[in-house]
Amino acid sequence: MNEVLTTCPYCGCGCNFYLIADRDGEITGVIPSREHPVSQGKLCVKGWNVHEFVNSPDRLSRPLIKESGTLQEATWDEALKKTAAKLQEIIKKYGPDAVGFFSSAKCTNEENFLFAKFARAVVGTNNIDHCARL
Amino acid sequence: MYHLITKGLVKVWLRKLIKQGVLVAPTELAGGDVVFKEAFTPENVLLKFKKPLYSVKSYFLPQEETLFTFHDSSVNTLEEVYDEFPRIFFGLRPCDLKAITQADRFFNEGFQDAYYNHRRKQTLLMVIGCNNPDNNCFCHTMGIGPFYKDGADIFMVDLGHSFAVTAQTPKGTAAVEDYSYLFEKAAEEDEEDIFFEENSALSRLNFNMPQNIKLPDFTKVDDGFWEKASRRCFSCGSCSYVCPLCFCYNVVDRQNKASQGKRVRTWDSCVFEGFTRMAGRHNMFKTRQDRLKKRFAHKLYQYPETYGYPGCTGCGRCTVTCPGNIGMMSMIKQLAEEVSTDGKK
Amino acid sequence: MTNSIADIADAKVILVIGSNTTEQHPVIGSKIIEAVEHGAKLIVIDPRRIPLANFADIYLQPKVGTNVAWLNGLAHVIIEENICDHDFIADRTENYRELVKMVKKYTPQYVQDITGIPADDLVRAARLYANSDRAMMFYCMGITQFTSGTDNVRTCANLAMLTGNLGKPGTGVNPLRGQNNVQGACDMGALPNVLTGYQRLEDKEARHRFEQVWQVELPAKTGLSLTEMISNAAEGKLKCLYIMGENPLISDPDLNHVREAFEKLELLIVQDIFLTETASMADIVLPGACFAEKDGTFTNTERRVQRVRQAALPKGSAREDWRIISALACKMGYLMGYESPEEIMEEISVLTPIYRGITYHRLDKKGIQWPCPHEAHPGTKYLHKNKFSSGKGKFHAVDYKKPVELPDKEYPFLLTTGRTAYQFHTATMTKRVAVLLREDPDGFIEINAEDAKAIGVREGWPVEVSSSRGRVICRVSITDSLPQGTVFMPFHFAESAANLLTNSAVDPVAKIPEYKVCAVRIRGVD
Amino acid sequence: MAKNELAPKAARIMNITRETSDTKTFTLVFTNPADQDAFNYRPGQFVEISVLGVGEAPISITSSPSRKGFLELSIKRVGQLTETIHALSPGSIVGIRGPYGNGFPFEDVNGDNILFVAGGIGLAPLRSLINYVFDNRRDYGDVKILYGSRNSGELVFTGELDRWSGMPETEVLVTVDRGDEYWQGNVGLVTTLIPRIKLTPESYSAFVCGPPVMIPFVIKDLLKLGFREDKIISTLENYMKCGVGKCGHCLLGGKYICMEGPVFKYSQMKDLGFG
Repeated sequence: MNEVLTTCPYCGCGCNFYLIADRDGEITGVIPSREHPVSQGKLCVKGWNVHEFVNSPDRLSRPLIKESGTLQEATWDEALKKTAAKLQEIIKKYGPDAVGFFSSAKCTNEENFLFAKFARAVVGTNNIDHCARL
Repeated sequence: MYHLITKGLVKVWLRKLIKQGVLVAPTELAGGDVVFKEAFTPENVLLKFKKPLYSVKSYFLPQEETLFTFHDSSVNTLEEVYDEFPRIFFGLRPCDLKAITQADRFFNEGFQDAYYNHRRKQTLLMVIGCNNPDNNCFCHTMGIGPFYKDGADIFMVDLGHSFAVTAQTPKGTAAVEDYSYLFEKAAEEDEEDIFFEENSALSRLNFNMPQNIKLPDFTKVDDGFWEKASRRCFSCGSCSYVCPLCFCYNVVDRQNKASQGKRVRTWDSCVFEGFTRMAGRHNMFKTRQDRLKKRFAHKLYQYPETYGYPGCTGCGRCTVTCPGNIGMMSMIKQLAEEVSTDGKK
Repeated sequence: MTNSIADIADAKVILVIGSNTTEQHPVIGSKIIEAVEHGAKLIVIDPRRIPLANFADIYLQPKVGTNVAWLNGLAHVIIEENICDHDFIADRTENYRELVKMVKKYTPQYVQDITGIPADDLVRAARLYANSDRAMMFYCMGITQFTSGTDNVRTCANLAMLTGNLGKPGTGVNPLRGQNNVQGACDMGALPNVLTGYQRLEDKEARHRFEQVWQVELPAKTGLSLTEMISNAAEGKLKCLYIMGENPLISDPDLNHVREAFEKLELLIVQDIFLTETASMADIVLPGACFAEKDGTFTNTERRVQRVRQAALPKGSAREDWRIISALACKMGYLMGYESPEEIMEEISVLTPIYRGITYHRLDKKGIQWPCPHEAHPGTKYLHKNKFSSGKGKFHAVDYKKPVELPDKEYPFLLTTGRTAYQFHTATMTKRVAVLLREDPDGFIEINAEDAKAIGVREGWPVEVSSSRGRVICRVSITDSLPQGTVFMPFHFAESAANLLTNSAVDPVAKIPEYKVCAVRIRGVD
Repeated sequence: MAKNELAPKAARIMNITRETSDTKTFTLVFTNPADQDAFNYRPGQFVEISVLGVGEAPISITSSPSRKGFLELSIKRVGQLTETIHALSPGSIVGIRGPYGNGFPFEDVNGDNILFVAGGIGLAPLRSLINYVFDNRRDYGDVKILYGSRNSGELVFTGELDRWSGMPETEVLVTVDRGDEYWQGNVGLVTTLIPRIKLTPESYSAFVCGPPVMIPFVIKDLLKLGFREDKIISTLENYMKCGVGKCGHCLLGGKYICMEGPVFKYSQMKDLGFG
């Protein structure tokens, strides 16, 4: 068993808990952190059961590309190449402001930073927002 | 009869015992929290520690436990999964111990639960008398007390410089006798010290709650009491999750895209509305009030009828986790108060 | 939040507006209950009689969408009764006279007529809040999700400034963030008008610093907001959307409109951990990693930057989102050679004054609350200590405006939307947790018993709810927490998506949609 | 090979009878003959039926133990699991474990006249006992069967109802809550049938099964008629999960209904806080 201290992915309280990873590396449970300044040993029911969605069989595990109307599994190389090529094509044809980005309040700061950097520095648009208001 | 082992030698002893199984002992995690953690060396084991937020329940009834696996939904491929790891539990408190011995009864009376029994089969229970109860502790009112030791393989008392150790089962005796060179005999004054430690712990507990506290007749507690209490309930399940004596579970099947499936049982709680909801939404415990009443009735009234003692060890963990501050200790006090107000009426 | 969660224990008065705290921020709700137990006074103002109202000394039930009216009313009473903090107003604020002029007409009786809040109750609440030197205000989407959202927020701030309940422990204006890292996404400049740490795009110096570090010229023109992007897509002006970890096909207002807009796109890229309703529409789906499978940081509602730590590997060939973005940038010819999130955080601190002193090493167990301007700074427990970051605090004199769509003959009920205790946002995660799905398995509409009788439906019966934009079928749940004429629906459930009904009209400044008010009609179905 | 009782055993669906638009009766035989031989049950007991990967649910046995070699379950489509089971065809394998629960105390009513009152799918567990009684006809007195459902389309075992009404010393009355053009029989709740039967309550035992809303009304009427509290036998419809008294879902008044119930005399039900 390995217990990893981390921050809850649900609401903005920012409770901390330990995720319990078993010998196979699968996450099987949660231990609230009593020493954490916000949660102090408490968690809501969502936090208590947070490990379950992580292991859901519905999790995406391969890139998908739509081919004649249906999403087909693809390799990363195919998916990234295609994404890059299509993005470049649209930028070339319509300009960078024809591209928009929805960033995520579920992703980390680092990822939001990179996503914004991608929009601004790589594509060249300020069309970036996230669901702060939703 | 007690033997003494100096604190410096405890880890030497544990290092020997580890050869018989994984050590589960109080350990500090990265965030400063103490938990009963599995270890293959005794290096990080704490000899003095705050009560972990989890009891060792999760080693006997884990938050998620696979009952069996199967492939392609086929009953013929069904394979049971048992955890038969030998484990040495070090640093259990009397409340943890009582929970285990009660679990032994619960999982074997009527139907015998093979999963529990496999986990329990190869365990060594090393209990340390509790000489530092915290503000939420009240084991003394639940028929246990800080130095309760029934069912422990080995019972120990922290005497500062060393531990007084007594073996109570053949397994425990072997664990001491095999390494007798680590121990010396306890002197009479050591026994005095044990007595003294127990009494100071008890007086500390009496400060939390008087030992002779009386619960009112359950049928006389009116619904208003439960209604008021239920307003504070978030129906989050925290109380059940941390309770060493809550064994209710849910059963769910999981299957991945490759059709490999497993049936798991997971912790559940009687405070959830869905716990008793039937198809068609019929529910005998629809309101929070109904559920809270049922929970406390079971632990404080029906449990004693069935088992002769309450369904609570007085560990106080629910007081820490309940977001509505409905801890068992405060509920017992409030219930007790119902008696006195009743009396006035 | 201007203040910290730990401050709740210090507050003498707690004012909770438009936040179902015990269900949506349970751990904060728990601390409020604890504070009340220790003697703090609680005022709850919410159109739904939420569970926290049981603990309130004063509970006010305004009509939905009348926030500015009663907030101005509170200001009116505070000024009229002269229970404001004159020193604070004189030293720290500006535009007070404008406010006085504006709230003049918001007498308790006038407010009662608009909001339904009994005049006496309004006066009592104003006194309780104003007479305390430690009054802490919390609000949530019940303030912001209106076409008047910005006005609501500003009038909330007015109250705190009027009474000097700002810039010290146990006070403040404390919006509760609905998602774990809304705060962080804003901090990181995932917004159309600012760079990290709210550095404005127009700020040439700031922009220049980014250009230096990023080695590229940056666009200066403010971008489109989320709702604008959707309408631009519908108009065919926006050709491509790259969506990371969001599910607008459940979360956005007027879903039929959103779907039409997405259908017009030439390219829809979705990066997510599940095949969400949105991802199913995508041309390319990139599988990301969830919180448990990566390192990084989240910033909570009290500005606490905290570590996220990897406890498991991403599923199959899925990748951490930062790796995906880096790889894609490289394919596009821009080198992002990050080796770890820690390295990204180093760049963030260099570029972001409020994060300058933040390093992974310092975050360790308990995180740091920004602003944290240098490596020795302990972080900031509460903002605006001696002055506002922008100098003086400005009172905003705003007038009450009605919501855009109110009930009429055809659509006689006012629908307000929100969340339940057991599902989260678009339920992508929570519907895959057995106990949560069991507690809240399907969509429902909460209706007052009298209304239910009038419609001819009972507990559990199915009804059709429709607005001028769409219709859904869901189950009736009878409640006494709503007044007649107002109904409530959670928006989590794809099968009965409340956002098929909601109005996409937005606040002119914050661009936030009016999720909290639209007009619907309800009829029983077999 | 399964070692412990929580692991279901394989049973093959031999036959499927469609009772109503949402209820089907499944005939099952364990694939391992030894399992079939070892499977002994009482009327009123239930099994846990599994479709691995979907889940498990308790279903009362509707066949009578007096007819050996198979097992019948009537299953109403109410959720994901039952929907999956409904989609299965003969030959499919499901998992079965059990039997569980106490079953009806048919020995205690030996020699009594018997009144059966059923509502909707509640006839399924009673059918087990009814056929048991007919198969041991000499041990029991007169039999009266009252059965009601919401509408004529929801009546189950209609063929058998006809057969039963042709049995000696037996009266069968059927009603529906809401009549329609296809229905020419009684209309009204099942309680409206009670005054229409002639019986001497002191010589009768009553077995009552049906939806939770029905049971208290029927019991009330029977008590009014003069039935003894310990001669009214019903099932407590509480949510059950594991069947072995461990998971806690069915706990009521400190008792695990799946072990000590679900069949109780009314005199016992009262103590559990029912009615």
